[in-house]
Amino acid sequence: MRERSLAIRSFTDLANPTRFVALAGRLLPWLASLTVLLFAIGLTLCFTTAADYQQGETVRIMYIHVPAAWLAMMGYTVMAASALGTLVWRHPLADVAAKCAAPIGAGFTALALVTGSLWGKPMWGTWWVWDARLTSFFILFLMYLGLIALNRAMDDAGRAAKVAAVLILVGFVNIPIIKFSVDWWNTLHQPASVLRLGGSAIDPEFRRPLLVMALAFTCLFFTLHLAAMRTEIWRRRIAAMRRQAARGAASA
Amino acid sequence: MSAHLAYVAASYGAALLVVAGLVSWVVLDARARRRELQALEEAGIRRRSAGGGAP
Amino acid sequence: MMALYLRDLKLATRAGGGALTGILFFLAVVAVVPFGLGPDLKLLARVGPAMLWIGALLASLLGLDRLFQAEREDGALDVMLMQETPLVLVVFVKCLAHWTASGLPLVLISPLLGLFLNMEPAAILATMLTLLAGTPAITLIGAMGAAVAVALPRGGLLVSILVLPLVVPVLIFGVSAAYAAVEDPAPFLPPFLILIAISLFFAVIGPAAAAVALRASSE
Amino acid sequence: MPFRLRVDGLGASRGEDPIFRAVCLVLDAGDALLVTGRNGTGKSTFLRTLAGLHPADSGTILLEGAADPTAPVRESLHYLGHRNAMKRDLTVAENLVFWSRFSSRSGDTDPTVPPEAALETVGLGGLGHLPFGYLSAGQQRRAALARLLVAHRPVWLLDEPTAALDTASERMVEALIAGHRAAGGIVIAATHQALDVPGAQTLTMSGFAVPA
Repeated sequence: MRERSLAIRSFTDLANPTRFVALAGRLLPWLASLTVLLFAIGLTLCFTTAADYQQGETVRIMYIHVPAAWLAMMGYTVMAASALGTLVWRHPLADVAAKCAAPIGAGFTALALVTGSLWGKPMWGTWWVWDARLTSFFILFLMYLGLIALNRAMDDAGRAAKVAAVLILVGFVNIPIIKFSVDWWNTLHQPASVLRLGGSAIDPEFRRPLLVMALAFTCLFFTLHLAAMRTEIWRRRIAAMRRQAARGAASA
Repeated sequence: MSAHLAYVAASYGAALLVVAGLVSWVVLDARARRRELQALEEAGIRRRSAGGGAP
Repeated sequence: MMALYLRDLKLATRAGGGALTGILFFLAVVAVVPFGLGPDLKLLARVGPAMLWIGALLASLLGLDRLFQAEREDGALDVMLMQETPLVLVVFVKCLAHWTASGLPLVLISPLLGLFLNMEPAAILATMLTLLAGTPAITLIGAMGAAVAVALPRGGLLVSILVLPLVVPVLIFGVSAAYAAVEDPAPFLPPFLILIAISLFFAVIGPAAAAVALRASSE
Repeated sequence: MPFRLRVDGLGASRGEDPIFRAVCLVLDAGDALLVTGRNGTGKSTFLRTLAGLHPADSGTILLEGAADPTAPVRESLHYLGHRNAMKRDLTVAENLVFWSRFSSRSGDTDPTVPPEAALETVGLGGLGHLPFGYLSAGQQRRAALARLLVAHRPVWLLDEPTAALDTASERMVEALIAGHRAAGGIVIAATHQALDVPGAQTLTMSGFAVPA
């Protein structure tokens, strides 16, 4: 994902963890400031636009809920791309990227679920319905958590990465199947009714803050991801140095 | 409407909580790792690729 | 003893520990129920307390088999058997640490799952309370099973089979107390007090039995 | 307060098979005993029986002159088995601090070594911050030996203490044993390697019924 957003020259730089750490160090302050700026603009827009005549103030929840949901799906896409990078091109940073995207993606998925249920309570009168979209999202959340648990359970980072990559890709392939089956399950039990909400056209009045917020959240995602990747590289370096310390003491 | 405002406030609160949680996790983790790295380097342990002199 | 408690807590929460797995298992089990039953909110609300209880029961049995087996495999159990500290106390503290790491989180996330199952606030609160009172009993009973199966090479599943019949009373009183809070005629307090009594009873019996079993199984 | 470990007519069996019978021993403070013999002759079982981890068929084990005569003998023993009793996920220092706290006895007045110093003694100085799982097999064994130092026990039972150790570390084990004996302790070690323990009694296990 990120590779494309940077200059071609830096692709080789990216493959080298040391250069990546340096690059991340230079890039992070800019990304962080951009994120803060976008959030400032976005939040101002969120609260200055008019309330919807039908949904009232609750429409403002959408400005968080929808970007969070997009980011949750993008996070998994980033992980899937990284998993492909691990398995196919054996890119040394791909498994770092995959591992670090999981907690961030899980965070955004949780946010989407929470805001969704906070939106649903005044709109539908209940915190949670087993609607197809919500249910699929809940399954996505479980998949994220499972991956985090898998990453934590393995002490050998390299081996964990390959196994996790397989699981990520199987999950990715499985997403349409899950979506389809959940849709089928849902319509089997209850006709699509009240649960369809704001599906089609969004008033341009609401589109502007939504887009800015989506951009802000995307920047936030990449800032966090980059920082987490840098930390992960440090973590691996520490592990390598500790092993070396143990070996060094043995030869001494 | 005020009841609905509470839901809006709760959503933004939740967003703040999640974002703050993620940011503090990333920052604290980075700080802890950096400190460990410094401690190891002060103890005179060098990485093979960086040191070159190590056996 | 604090040292043992903190060590076990550290082991459970550090990389590879079982605490997170238990919570995820709980989440997954409860999340799968609506797929079996259908998304009928009324039906889900009715079976909610029972589902939460069964999910919590299975999730707390999940990591129990490692409670003593891990100690035995690396030889720490031998050293523990030789101390001045009574073995009963060691077992009790290990159970306490195990419950703190994997039982308490289940109790804490149960309200969230209650929302998924469309349960009423009163039912959610009652289920959480009964889980708080009942999950220690599951851990303490499970410790007996874990101690009995400690010497077996594949004890994992056996522990669950040994323990499940013994925890039936906990399940009965836990679920009935949770339902009593919602359905009017039945009183909440009697089954809840019995549940607490069971927990306290096994706080005494469980560690003692586990200690005997551990002594016997050391070759 | 001189004490003495007295073993009278000790016998044990595994299942139906007797492993050893009527072993009699007297070890005074500062004494050492080397248990030797081929594989499978019951060296480990003998040590485990002494440690109270294996049931004895017959005989008595007494520690005369112990601080609390009513306490079981096993509470005055350190047992180092084949396995190191350390958690891979904890650091070496965390492991040792735990055992030092866990093994400390009420009213203990005997000197104990702080974990850092104990690691220094076994040649692992400065490695306390590493997770135990990062260490090599020999280093792990040395860390396990450090456990003997962080809590005081008058009698050490060592089952193959030099397993996985190199020659230099074997010398270190010999020094540890000598130090413990000089401080008035008793050491019983099962080994098939030639350990240099001056003035040690020996017990050769031959598979069945060994006179001391």
